[in-house]
Amino acid sequence: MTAQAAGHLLPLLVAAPILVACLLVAVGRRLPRLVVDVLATGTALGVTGVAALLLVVTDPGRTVSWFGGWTPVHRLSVGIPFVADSVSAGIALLVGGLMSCALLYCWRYFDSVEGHFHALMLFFLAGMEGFALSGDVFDMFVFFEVMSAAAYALTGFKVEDESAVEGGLNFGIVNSLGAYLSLTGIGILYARVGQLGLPQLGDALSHKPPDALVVAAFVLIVTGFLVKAAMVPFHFWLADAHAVAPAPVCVLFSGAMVELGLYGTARVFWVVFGETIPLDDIRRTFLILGALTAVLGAVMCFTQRHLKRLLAYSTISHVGLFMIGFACLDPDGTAGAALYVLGHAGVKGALFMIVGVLLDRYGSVDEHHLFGRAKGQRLMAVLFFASALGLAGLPPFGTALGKSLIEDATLVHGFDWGPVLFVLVSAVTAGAVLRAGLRIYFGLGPEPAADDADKTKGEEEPDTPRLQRVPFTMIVPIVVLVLGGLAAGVVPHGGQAVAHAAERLIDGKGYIDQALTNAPPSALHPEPKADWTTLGVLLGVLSTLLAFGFAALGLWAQKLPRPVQVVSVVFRPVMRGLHHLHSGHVGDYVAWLFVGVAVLAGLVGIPLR
Amino acid sequence: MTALLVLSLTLVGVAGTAVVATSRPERQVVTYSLFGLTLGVLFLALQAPDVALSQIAVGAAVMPMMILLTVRTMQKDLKQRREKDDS
Amino acid sequence: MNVYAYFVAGWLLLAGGYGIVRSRHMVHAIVSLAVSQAGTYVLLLAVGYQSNVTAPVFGSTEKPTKQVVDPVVQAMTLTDIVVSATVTALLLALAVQVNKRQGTLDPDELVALEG
Amino acid sequence: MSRRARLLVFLVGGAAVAALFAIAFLDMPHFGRSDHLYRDLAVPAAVRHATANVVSSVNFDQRAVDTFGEETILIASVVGTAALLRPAREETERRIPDTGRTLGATRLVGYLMLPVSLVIGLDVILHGHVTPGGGFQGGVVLATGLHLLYVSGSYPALDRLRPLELFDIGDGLGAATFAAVGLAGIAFAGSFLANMVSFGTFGALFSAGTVPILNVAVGLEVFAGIVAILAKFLDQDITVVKEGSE
Repeated sequence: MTAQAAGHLLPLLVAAPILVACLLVAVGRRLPRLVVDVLATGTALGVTGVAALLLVVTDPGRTVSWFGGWTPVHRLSVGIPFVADSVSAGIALLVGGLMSCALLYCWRYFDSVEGHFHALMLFFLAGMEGFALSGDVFDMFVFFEVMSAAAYALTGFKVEDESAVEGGLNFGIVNSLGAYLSLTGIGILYARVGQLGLPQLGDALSHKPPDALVVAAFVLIVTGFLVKAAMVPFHFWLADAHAVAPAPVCVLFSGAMVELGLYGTARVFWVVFGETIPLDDIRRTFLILGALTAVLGAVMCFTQRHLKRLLAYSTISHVGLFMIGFACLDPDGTAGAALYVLGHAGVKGALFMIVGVLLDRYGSVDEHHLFGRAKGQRLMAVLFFASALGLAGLPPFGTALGKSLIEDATLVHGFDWGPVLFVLVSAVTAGAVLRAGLRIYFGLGPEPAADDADKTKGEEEPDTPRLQRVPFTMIVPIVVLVLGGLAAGVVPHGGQAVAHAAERLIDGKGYIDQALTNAPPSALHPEPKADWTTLGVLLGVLSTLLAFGFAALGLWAQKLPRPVQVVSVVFRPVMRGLHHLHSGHVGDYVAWLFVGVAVLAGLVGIPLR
Repeated sequence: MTALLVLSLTLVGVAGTAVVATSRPERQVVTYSLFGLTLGVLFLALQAPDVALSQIAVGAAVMPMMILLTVRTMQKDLKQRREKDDS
Repeated sequence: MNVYAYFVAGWLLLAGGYGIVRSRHMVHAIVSLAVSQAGTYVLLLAVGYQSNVTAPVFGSTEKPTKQVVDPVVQAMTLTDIVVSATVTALLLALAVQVNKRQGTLDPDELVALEG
Repeated sequence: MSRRARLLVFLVGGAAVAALFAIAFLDMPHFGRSDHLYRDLAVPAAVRHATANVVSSVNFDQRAVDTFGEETILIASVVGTAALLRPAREETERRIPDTGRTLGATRLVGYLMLPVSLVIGLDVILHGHVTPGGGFQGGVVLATGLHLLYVSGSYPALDRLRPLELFDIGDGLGAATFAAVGLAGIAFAGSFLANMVSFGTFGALFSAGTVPILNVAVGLEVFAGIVAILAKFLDQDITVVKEGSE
């Protein structure tokens, strides 16, 4: 395939789902439900196929397309480029695959309201694809808003559910404010450079000293992305939105949308700011944010009994871990983060879908209410525990390989706490999931008291009329996702391909030159490590064992001897304070958002003075 | 910087503050449409007639209408709720 | 005076944030968010302004040789205005439903999501 | 948090953000300066494509993908609003009888303003590539004009003039046309959203290539979309009621 023909694939990934969604808007109410399902799922599968083709023809270089034929002259242009490297094409593929699974899962079972649900899902798909591929900072803002607008509506889609609409509202206000701060940063940078394309911006800033304007622009632009990525203290909206959105929507939120925030941060940093702001400065900032997020998410996760909230906090915690991988600012850490994202998307997506099945079948997502009720659901139990083990980082899941690569990278930079943090955080989050599974599918541990004093609220309306038995169209996507999470770790040379992709992502100068002058991509490291190591496997097994330990602790905490229980006297007020902070109050969230911007600006800016 | 620009910028700042300071949404409809108009004037002064046209159409007509309808729906719902509680 | 316009923009952004934080009514919070966004319009147009030149629209009679202000920020602001209107519509729709379910829109009384 | 604590947290964060803004703004090039790199590239590019309204050239030609995304946001919000404001399970829609209560004069104003705003709206759309305006502005004017009927008190008249299914079709068709023109650019001119029709004479009605076509598509989409959004809010106010309360 010629480079030009490959370039045509880029707009297709965005335009095709929009075209089909427009058709659904226009005539969706007249189409039989089956046709709507086939059209939407078929489109998502088609997008997945095109993305796969794009990945194949792009690898290991880049595919560039300047829309409208406005190719650059003297390294400047009035147009907008879409640029695919293996990372953005890989994300396009991941998004398409997750969307196909989610749409198949809703096949016939979700009240679509005249095709509106399916149309929104396809707009959401187009927004994510556009955001991943765009090479223009204002265009990124536009596609950020495309995915946000669709996401707000999808979150509140179950209008009969009081918490669903409230969750959508909190999500919308906090994310929009983040986006407007991004736009402010874009305006500030535009005043200096007079261009909007990422490559032109990077070209203009490279090797200039990072003065106040550059730092402020960077901080503000990434604020919007970090709100999407749910970094502490921008993370509050995520649990609300995940707790209430329909399960198939959560698959996309947790598996792709949140990670896209991180991707946006990485892309903008490497291409635009990579050669002005010193790496050490950024590394320290994002290591701190990532570690904080990972720990806070894990603690909150373990103390939830609302299953979707529990999984949501686990996502926050894992995004913190991905952030640590990116913050290593080297090929190994980045490759580890990419693999971890792939593996996580599979197992977390599967878990959300299984929780959706529980909700449809038993009308609850409360761990205590579901105690022992799913005994004998063998297939679902197997899939649930496989996913939980994947979340814990048991080899050979993709999560384990990604985790081990990041652990190595942190050690290289002298952060000895890296592996400890990774093992503990993945053990705690997976322990919470295992605890819930052991209660629900095996009725292990003492039956929790029926009181609802500490019950956290969230979605209680089933997605569908009560299910008598789990339909085939719901089982297939769950199996596919679990296998996908596994495949990320076992495909031969998969690790090396991802390592090469990571090398491309962090090569900002190569991106700039190829987009502006069609320069050929630089040579890649011939033998990247990016493979299983004994230490990595051992740490993966260790975190899995510890996860069972935490699960047992959760189940039988009351049976511990008295001296040990004293610990909880200290622990309990802290937990109460943390839960109180996550108040569901939009004013609180916005106040913390401003504090977050201030912290970010301090971490990046003050050491540069 | 001309006096017109200084004046319209100041008006925008004041009107925006007034919108935020208006705590009752049914009154915000009025302050918000005034704010929309001041923005429209500012955009004309900044030589942006395209933007001014959109701003006046959206900020002084469509958005206030949506806010007004939202407020009215809420009042209707609250009334229904109260009637139900009374009976 | 050289940066007055930028500071008005910054003021609107912060004032909107203050409005949301202090809000007693979700509709007020949504409108405050729109005020914040108006700050970005002012910033963008101020960035592209040039003193003593005309709008970037030549019409059917003028020759395209005279100096004009930056058209790109105007195009960006147009997009921004559409985003503002549509996001506001979505948020107001959510607010209508919250009010129906919970009978209030005071954030201090909305308690469906604590924890 | 208590209201006091929340305010305190915000004041700390807000003060720091204000300081960040201040140091960035003081570093920025001054208001009213004469060097604008993108402008110096965009104006000649617009002239090359015979587009007298440079803003339209940026919106529908040079940076047309932005506008494509923007129209996608609009249609996604239309669908989202429709989905969120659908009558819930316990609600129904009632029919409003035409009571003829409103004064004849107010109603007359509504009817008279309708053709006026139609003419203005269409003019703004069709000349968007030459004079200020375009599909978005014209579409909003059209939609607002239609709702003058409501303001003047004749909701039933509005309801008759507004077969909502047709507006859904118009909305979808407008957005789909934008995508289709973009894809046609790939087929006939080698890149997405390429301006490929003959450019015509600078400043004439028939000029600027695909810009006026996209303007009309956007005009249709915005008109239909805004009407559909306002209709949903109107329905909530007027026709949607709880079952049993009527």
